[in-house]
Amino acid sequence: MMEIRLMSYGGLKDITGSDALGFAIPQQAVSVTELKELLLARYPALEGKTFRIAVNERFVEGEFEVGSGDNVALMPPFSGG
Amino acid sequence: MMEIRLMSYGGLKDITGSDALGFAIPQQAVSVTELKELLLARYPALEGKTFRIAVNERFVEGEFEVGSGDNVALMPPFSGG
Amino acid sequence: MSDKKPKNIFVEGPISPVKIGEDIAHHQKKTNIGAHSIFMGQVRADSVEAAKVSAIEYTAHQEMALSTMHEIREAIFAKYPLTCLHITHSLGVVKAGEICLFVFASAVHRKEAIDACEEVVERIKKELPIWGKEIFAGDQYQWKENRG
Amino acid sequence: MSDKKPKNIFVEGPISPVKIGEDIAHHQKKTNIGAHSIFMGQVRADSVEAAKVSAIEYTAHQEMALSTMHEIREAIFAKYPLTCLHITHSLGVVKAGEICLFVFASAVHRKEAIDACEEVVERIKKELPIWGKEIFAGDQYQWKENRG
Repeated sequence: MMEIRLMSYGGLKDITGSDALGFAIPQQAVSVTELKELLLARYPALEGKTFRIAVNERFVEGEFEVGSGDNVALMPPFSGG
Repeated sequence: MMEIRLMSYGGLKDITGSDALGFAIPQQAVSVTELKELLLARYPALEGKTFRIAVNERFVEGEFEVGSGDNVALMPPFSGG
Repeated sequence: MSDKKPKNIFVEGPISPVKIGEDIAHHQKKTNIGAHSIFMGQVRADSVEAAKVSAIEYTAHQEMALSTMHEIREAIFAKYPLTCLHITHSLGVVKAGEICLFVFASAVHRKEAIDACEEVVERIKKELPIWGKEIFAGDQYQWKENRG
Repeated sequence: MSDKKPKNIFVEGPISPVKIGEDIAHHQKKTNIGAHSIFMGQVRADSVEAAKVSAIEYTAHQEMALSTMHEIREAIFAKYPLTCLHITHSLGVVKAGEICLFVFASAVHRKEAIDACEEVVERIKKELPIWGKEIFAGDQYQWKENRG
């Protein structure tokens, strides 16, 4: 059991309901792929959305391991400028 | 015998001595090629200079005929901006 | 010249045209500059179905945006012989007609200034974690998407 | 929009950065604009042997310059979907550090504004009958030549 800090940007904020919240995970550590499954289970509206995940301000994917207290940012395609 | 109005631009003004002057021509009409020869004879420093000729605000060359009262502009390469 | 520490690029609200004029004036001391290239993004009152965009509200992942912008600056200075490069992007609400992005590249010759400015604009649009929320009259909104 | 009659592009002396800021501000009413691309030429204090350029004095064949600029405008509006295009070029003395050329292209999307602005700058340099006389300290001068 651990908690990560989940930050949602752009339109994803409308799905998670907050730009920053604690997100509890039953394991001690998860891969990014596993985290995505947990997120989809908790927020079904994420299904089909395009987004990238940054952990502690670096883009990560696949087997990268997410641990307790990490800052996890969900980022949809950028639209600055 | 006729006179044209000779306008000199950029560095060519330093050669003809004026930005606008009357230029007498012994014939009634000359081609641009003939005019160039007359200009080189009158202003030897034009030799080897790159320039184009516009008559009444249009670029002309070769057999184009220059007549009495025409505005003849001598224009070196442009350097605006 | 490129710096070691990421510079801030964000301002709250729109970018003032008066400020842009002042920025241009400040470069008159640098008499080795021959060419300035500027890009400005302006919020469009786009029509979506019956509604018109009245403003865009910008949010960003600021730390990631600034560190990415720093990398872009370093790459641009390595690639082009620029005299200077200034970037400003709005956060928060920018109304239709107001300026939200200002990129200002200066160099000895025009080609470098023009090419660098364009490349910075393209990279900002693609790489900076910034999001625009298009706001319509009556609290409705949709999330902006950049064209390729 | 393109006009039937050639517009004047010439101003006596340098182009004021304050005026440029005001020009930008005037475009905030046009809420269909999404992108502005600006090019500015600035007089460089180039060194030639021991001497430094202190100013450039511009002269032009004004009638030919304006009619050629009119043709360029028509061609640019035919090629790019621009919202507007403004051009200003100095005549007379412009000191080192001051602005002598201002090209301002606006469009719905950035690509058109950027490409049109660059093309106008290139065509101005190549096609407008304008000459710059580089003035050094102590009345010396040489005639400027544009790089390709």
